Amino acid sequence: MGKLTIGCFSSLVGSLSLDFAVKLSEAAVKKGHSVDFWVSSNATMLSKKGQRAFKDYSALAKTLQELFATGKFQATACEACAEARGYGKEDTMEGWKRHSMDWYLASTFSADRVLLIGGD
Amino acid sequence: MGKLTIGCFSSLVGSLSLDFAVKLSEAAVKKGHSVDFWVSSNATMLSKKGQRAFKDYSALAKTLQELFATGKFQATACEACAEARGYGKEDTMEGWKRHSMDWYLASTFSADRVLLIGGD
Amino acid sequence: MATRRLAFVIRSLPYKTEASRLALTHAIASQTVEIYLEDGDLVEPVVCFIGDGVMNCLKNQQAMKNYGLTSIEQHMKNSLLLDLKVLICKEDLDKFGIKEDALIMDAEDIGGETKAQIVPYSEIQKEMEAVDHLQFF
Amino acid sequence: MATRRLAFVIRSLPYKTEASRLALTHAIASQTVEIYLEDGDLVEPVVCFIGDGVMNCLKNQQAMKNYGLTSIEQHMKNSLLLDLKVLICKEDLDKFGIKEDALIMDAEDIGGETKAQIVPYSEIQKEMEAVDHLQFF
Amino acid sequence: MKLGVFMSDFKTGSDVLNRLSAEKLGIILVGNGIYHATVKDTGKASSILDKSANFYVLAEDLESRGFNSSNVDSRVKVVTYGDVVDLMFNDYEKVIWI
Amino acid sequence: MKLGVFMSDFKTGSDVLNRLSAEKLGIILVGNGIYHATVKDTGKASSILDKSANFYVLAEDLESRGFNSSNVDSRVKVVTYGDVVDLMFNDYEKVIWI
Repeated sequence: MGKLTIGCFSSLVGSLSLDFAVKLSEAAVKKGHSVDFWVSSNATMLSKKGQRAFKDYSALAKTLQELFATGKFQATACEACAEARGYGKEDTMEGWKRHSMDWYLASTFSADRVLLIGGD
Repeated sequence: MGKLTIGCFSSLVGSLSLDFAVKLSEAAVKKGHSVDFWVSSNATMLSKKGQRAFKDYSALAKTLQELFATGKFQATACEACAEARGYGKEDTMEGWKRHSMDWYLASTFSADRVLLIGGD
Repeated sequence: MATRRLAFVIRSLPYKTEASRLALTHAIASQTVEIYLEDGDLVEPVVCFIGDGVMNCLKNQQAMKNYGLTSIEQHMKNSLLLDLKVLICKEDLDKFGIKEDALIMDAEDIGGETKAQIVPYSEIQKEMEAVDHLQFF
Repeated sequence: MATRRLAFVIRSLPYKTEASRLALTHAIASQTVEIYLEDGDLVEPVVCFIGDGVMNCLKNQQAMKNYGLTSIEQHMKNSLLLDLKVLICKEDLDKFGIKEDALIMDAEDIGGETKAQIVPYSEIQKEMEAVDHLQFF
Repeated sequence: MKLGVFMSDFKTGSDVLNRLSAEKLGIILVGNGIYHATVKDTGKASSILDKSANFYVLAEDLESRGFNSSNVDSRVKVVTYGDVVDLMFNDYEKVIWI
Repeated sequence: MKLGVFMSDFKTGSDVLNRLSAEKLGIILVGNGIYHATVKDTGKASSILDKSANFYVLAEDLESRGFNSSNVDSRVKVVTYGDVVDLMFNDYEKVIWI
């Protein structure tokens, strides 16, 4: 079984790229792989606590919680990117870590595959 | 002097379109026009309180405060779009209103010019 | 008593960005605009699909099944249910080889009476000239 | 003790999206990666500009003056100051008629010693084959 | 109609622009649209400049990307945000962003 | 190298794709990339399908946009998220997103 590191820089709603990244993570974990998930830039929105689920928007919080529960998935948001958007530590969804960008680079060191989803 | 209604659906950082919209508002107000400013979708990020100013990101809070102070500028964020992103009323920057989309439509009724900046 | 006409011209593909979804939800919001206006004043939208935007009008969009997301199809039907004027560019359909039976042309299944119209681009150009304000999504 | 090599291939225009900025800031973050790794282990980035991406390398970007925003130019210089390998595609420069003197080729003004290199696309292709992981921005 | 078009991208939108017709047409190059005014691809200027229209380019967006007025095609006039406001209110009745 | 490319757009990225060379190349159409598998523009299928590569299209993204496997070009295989994971780990050493 391998390790997949996903970097995602896309925005929460409006682009389905984040949905893709989360669904891909789900499929990889289901097959026994482990996944490191990094969000930067507008994708840090994914780590925001308290997103209200509307049917017009993709609501990914539940899937993320299920992924965290497997123990094979870790997710980290870029700290500066979050602060620039007014998300403090207290705004972060349970399970998420916040680090600087070197966390992502370090994660790629031991990754078997790296997928960078770059931009909207 | 006229009234300009701007609708902005772009994201905060990463696209400079929001910077464009705010600078255009500033220039219009400076010439004596009034501006209604509507943000929807990812652009609702602009109304978030507590954005930390980094030099790597456009920081528009100060300009917005100056615009509000002129009395010729009003800004409203799409309420559902904000809630979907986890921004409650208490997360809203001073001066901003939150309404549903009909506020924008109503604003266009009396506008001399409407500029919709649509998407990233 | 006045009516302002607003065009929502959709040229974007669905789902990659929120553009087409927002165009339709904002157009629909015209139905509740009177709470902000004087009695009898109205904002009347017309929705036009051109270029790649015609892909928004395809039937059988399974966004809810696959992503838990309301499809653009549903928003189209809501627009027709509320009697919005919806125009789809004929030349662009022809270019992509899309036939009328592949398109969301009505909202009969939810009780709508208004139909979408397939029109030449020149008709859409005329609408763009006739409206008070133009918006491209 | 091992080194993993990562390519950051930039094909996007600057400013419209954050893509090129993020590529450079993430590449630079390789310099502090050891806090997460075993002694002697390294992540080594190479930054390649291709296609429209070469526009990121133009001198005299006034983003700070006009938008209060660090320019991509500054990030390029920081990358060179930290001795990152930076490759710019020759064919794409030729296509756009951009000469070397219009480009950010060094960071001498801030004490850098490493220079950017203008290379044929075939060299960039070789880097893409040599690295452990590839990323396109 | 008198139509002002904000052109904000380099790679997309030309198809829309080509079909638009207006009695008076103004094209204001902003954001990454400024490359239409400054870049020659294999020696050829952007084909959108061949359209019958008045062309403008926003100075701030030009400068941010490393260009200045000496790089701008002679068919295009360099303008500021203030000028853009005047164009919108005085010269064009409708404005769109593509 | 064995390279897997996620193609996520319809209008951009072909220039990048055309230049890529790989001993083994897989192109996985996702998001709005699915139109390359389904749409003929004035009767002609997308030119990216002429590239020498293995082509895949993600079923979920196909269906969300109103298509199904009967609309897909015969050169393209319909796959699920699970299949994509296997392709990434078993068939390709490096993967990129454009």
